[in-house]
Amino acid sequence: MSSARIVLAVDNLSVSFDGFKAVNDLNLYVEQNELRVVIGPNGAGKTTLLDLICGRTRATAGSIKFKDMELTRMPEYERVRRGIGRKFQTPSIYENLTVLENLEVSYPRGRTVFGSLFFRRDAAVMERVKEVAELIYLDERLDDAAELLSHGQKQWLEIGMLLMQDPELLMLDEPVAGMSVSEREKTAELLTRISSNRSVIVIEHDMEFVKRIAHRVTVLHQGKMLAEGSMDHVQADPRVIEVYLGH
Amino acid sequence: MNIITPSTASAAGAPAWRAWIPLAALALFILAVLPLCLDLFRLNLVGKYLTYAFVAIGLVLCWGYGGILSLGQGVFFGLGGYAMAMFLKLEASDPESTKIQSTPGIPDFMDWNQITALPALWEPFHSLAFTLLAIVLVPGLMAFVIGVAMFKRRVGGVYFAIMTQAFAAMLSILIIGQQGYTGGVNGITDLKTLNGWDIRTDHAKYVLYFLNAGLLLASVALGQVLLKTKFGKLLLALRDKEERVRFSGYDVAAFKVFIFTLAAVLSAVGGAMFTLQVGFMSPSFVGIVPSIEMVIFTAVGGRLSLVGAVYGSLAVNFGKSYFSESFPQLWLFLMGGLFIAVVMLFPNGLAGLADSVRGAWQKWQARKAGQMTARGAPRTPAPPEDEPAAPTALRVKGGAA
Amino acid sequence: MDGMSFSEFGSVLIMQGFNGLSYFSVLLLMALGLAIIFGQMGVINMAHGEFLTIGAYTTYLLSVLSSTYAPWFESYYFIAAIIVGFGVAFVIGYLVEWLMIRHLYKRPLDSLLATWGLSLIMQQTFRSTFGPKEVSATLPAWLMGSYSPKEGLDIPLNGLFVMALTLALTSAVAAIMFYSRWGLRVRATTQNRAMAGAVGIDTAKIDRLTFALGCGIAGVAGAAFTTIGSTGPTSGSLYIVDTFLVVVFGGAQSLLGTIASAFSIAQTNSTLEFFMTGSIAKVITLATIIGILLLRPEGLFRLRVRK
Amino acid sequence: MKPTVLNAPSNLRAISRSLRTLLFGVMASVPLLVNAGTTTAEVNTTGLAVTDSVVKVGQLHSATGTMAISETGSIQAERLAIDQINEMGGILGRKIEIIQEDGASDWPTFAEKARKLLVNDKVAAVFGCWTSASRKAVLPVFEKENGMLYYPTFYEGLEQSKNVIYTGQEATQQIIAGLDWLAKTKGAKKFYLVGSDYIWPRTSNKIARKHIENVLKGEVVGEDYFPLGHTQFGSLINKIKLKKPDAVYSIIVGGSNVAWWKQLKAAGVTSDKQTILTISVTEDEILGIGGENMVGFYAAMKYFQSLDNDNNKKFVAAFKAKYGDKAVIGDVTQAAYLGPWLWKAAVEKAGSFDIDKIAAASPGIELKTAPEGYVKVHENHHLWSKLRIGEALADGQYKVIYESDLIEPNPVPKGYQ
Repeated sequence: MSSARIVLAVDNLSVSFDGFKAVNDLNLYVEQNELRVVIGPNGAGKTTLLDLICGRTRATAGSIKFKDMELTRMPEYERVRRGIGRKFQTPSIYENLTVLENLEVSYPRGRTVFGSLFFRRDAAVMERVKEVAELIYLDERLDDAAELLSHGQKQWLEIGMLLMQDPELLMLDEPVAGMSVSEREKTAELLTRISSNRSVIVIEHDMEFVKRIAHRVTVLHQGKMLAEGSMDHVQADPRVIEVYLGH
Repeated sequence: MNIITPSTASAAGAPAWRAWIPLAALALFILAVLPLCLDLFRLNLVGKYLTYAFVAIGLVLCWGYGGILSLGQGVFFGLGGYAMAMFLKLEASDPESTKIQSTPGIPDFMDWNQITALPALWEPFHSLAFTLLAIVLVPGLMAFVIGVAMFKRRVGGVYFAIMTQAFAAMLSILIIGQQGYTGGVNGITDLKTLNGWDIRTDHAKYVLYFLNAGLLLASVALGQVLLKTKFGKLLLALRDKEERVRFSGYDVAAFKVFIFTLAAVLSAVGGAMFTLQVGFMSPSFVGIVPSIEMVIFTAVGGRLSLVGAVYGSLAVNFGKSYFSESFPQLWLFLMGGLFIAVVMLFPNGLAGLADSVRGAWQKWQARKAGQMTARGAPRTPAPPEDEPAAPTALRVKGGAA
Repeated sequence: MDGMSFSEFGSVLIMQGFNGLSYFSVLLLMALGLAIIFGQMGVINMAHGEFLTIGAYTTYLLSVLSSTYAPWFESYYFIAAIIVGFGVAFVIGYLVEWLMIRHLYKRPLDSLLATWGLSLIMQQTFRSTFGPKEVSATLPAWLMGSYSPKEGLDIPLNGLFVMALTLALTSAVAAIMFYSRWGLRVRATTQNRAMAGAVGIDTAKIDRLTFALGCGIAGVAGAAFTTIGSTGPTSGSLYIVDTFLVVVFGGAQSLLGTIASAFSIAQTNSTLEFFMTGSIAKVITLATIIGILLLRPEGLFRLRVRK
Repeated sequence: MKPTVLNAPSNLRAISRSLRTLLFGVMASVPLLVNAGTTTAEVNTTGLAVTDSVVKVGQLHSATGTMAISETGSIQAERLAIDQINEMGGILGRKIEIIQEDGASDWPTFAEKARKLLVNDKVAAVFGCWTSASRKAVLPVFEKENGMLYYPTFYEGLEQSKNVIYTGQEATQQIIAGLDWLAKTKGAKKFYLVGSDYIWPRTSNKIARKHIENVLKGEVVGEDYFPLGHTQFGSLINKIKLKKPDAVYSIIVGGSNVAWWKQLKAAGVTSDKQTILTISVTEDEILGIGGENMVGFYAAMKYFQSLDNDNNKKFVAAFKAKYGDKAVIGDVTQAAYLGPWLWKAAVEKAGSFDIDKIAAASPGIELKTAPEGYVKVHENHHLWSKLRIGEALADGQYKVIYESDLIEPNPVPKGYQ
């Protein structure tokens, strides 16, 4: 473990909303090429943790370091440009653009106002689009409007949009929610494939799915880390059982 | 609920030149049909209405596509118009024609307000080059500052709308209050010549009409090109999914500032053309009421259609002019009713109606041919929803974590 | 100050202090209804000024009625006018919400435009009904004089009245919002509409009543303003700009913000007016507000909520 | 686009028929110059909208918007005068047809409608405008298209145009005699000047200040301006209490007016404690302010509804017969009423509808039938008129307590700039 490079280091992180501590003095370290799953009951602070890392929420205290860069004061788009990608819980795609355009818009070139004005769809862009589309099982649907996709396909499309940016850290909030069994299968495959050369943090409730993909699992409870380790390890932890099965 | 689909996106796959047909038709209409059918008086009115269309196409870009509703576009229209009026007024106030004043050579309203020397603010407006720059730069800079202040702090939606409205109110109070420098509530009147060229002659009116129409068509074309670029797609994307765009590595605020500034500059060009064609500028354009009316021109024409916005400006103004002549007691009811109807029943305006008709036609054709593809099906225009993610502090409804 | 005794100067100081407070009450009363609707529902009611005017015309009508049919009632009709003004504006607000606003909750920007259309229609309705000229309700004598504890010190009774009314109304609104069951539901709906609906709160009804309440309060304000201002088809437009400024400057969602904003604008303006001419005072006040808003566009107060 | 041509609808005509006996007095005093014999080619060489039987005129006021409050009276008065003229047989044997346009309280709309009336409708005269801003907006149009405007409002002066007849007072006519009266009867030495912040109050107060300082040898202890639509006058009232002027000279207008007078009363400033002279409150405005809030304060106008002369009695009776018993008539309404009559006299004197001829014929025209008594058109296209001081009564009328001699209009006064 110590031999691998730490990509993300969260130290003593806290955030409070009008007195309510959604994340409380949390520490978390994610290694290179690791697929980490964060689980925990509702209100444990899982989504807030991702929000804090990607900048959607500002931390009250503590530090978030990505590749040894301090993130807490950085604007969101800067964090993305440094290599952090974030997928939201409900699929967040541009419904009225085509699949191709959705992916194209996410291509990490022409990100400034004027860059975008003079952006041209050249061979490099198309190559990357095709590559990603194939990965997310949508290579046949490039010219369709995104609103015509099924729910699961929309989830994939959003992941694809993130992959266009080739992030070093990918954060996915419940990627298989609302998916059919076969779609879950394909998603698990997809996640395994994409975590081969980047770190991934996944929030998920489906324990079977977690078991299948996770390298390591972190359990959050009331904004604090409750347990961390392999799936088998945390499942055996009495505190985790207590939290999940409750009183 | 569905999100409104602009015709540019739905026309994907169609030959590129098809997108330019409506603009060509518009050009034909305002460059040939109207000048041939209308007498000079009505044509001059059209010219005046077309200056509002600059504001309307700016609003299509920043409201329809960008989701930023500004209720203060009159500010920029007014600033452009005032800059032009200042130049013309100085030209009209040469010492010879103002010799009955206590201080000849300054605008008449300054003399009435006991000002005895031209204020420094006015000095540079002796130069036409400076004036032309000021028409574009002053409103642009102001929009830029407001935009940076607001968008960097994620102020948007309704709050932004009433903020811009507050700015409009403030500026109009400032202009009315500082009458020694601005002409006050009367505005800057009695403008005569532009570099010695009398703008009041019939000939000048024709020239200005075509200049105005040309500039407007160029602006629409510019807007269409802009919407075709990645920028255009991003604009639409950030209207509907601002968070997604931000977390795709874009500085959303910068895009909003740009489009808001562009809309402001377009409005200012309209304002300057207004001054030239109408011969005066008044603070009644800067306040809240005209600013909202201009939004309605856009809504009536179709908030997602640049060409539609031009028709909208023409239709509403002709309606207003006609009804106020024929039913002076009724026209406010009609205007108010039009507002409500457009917003509630036809959120896509005239352009949306045209699309529906075209859709129905295609459907009928398809049925006749005995086949109907999914892609050919007309889209029922659904009202666009405002950006789902309002700024943190201002968010009022819904939304899960 | 030639010929001015120290005590006279003191009296002017007291009156000036009162004047600031009185202006504050006027601004707060004006903005309260709008702030409630905006704060709780995110809807800007552009016809707010016309709801004020409804209150004013109600007062006028009652004044005419009581002087024609019930002269004995003339000194008290004003109290009735405030209540009826509330009722009329409330009912119209209720109808407007039902016919218009509820269809536009997903499009708050459009509701802003639609209510502007409504304001045009209302203005023309006033004009067709009451004529284009201003009208004047005969105000009871007990409202229109001044309280004069000593020579040279006059406290305007209408100012006292508006202050008392503002205090009562603001406290009532605060009490309803923070201590009643209904207020709890309103706040729940504001914070999480879906969840509020899920636990059995009729959110549609909450919205309708909130909107109607905001309009009703505007009606009360309009009735009260007949003591200090004009009643005509476009009278609402005299107040609307100030109202927006107060709400914007106060920040969106908090009653406290509205109060603080009304207070600071009133005090600044009233003090400046004492030392310089009114239009310059207004310009300086506005410029200050612009400056502060550019640095702090979210207004004076903001809530920190979880997204 | 079809304009509404208001051709004295039949019911109105019936009413005016029944009034004929009443009106006869007015008519009888005006020389009847029905001259149906003149051919149109003779009386109209410039292509105006004149036929053998009809002459079209424009009426351009705000029927909607904030100014409708003030302009309604003018619309009514001009209508009344035109109806009366038509009853008498019209002008040069031609009936007058009105084309009414709504300026909608919006200055650019005024300019647009003025151009429409002159260019499209080719009206022979326009009766209209109220605010200076609307007049300033239409003035270049009238000068360019060579039209004739009859402008009814008392205003700041500083203007003189061949294409306008100003039937209201310019500033000096309304101010100087009033100040003299204050100094003489009230012994006023210390004055406080207040006004709404635009050109008319500022120019008027400028003239007032010069007159107070240079002629009356008095002192201006304060001068304050408020934005149009301002509704809070507490601070001003306190300043007045502090400065204790002998007289307050008030030119607050529009919606602010009501707030100003109500707040004065509420602050205990009553007429027994403070003399106030206003030049901006006519009987029309008192409707909105409430007579009980103005009792005992003074206004300086050329006309009050209570004016006691035969012309006025007939005018008031005709006005009330047409517009109801509750109708009130203010200074501007009366001035608007003069417009059609002055135009008629000028056309008849010139024997033509041509604008240039009317403009040339206008100076020297007298109207002995004017409700205000007697007016005469000056070379500078303004009217000679008297100034009167009225004391406000609780019923919303003024009691006339002073009347000056005829005052010469002097729109560009020397020594007051």
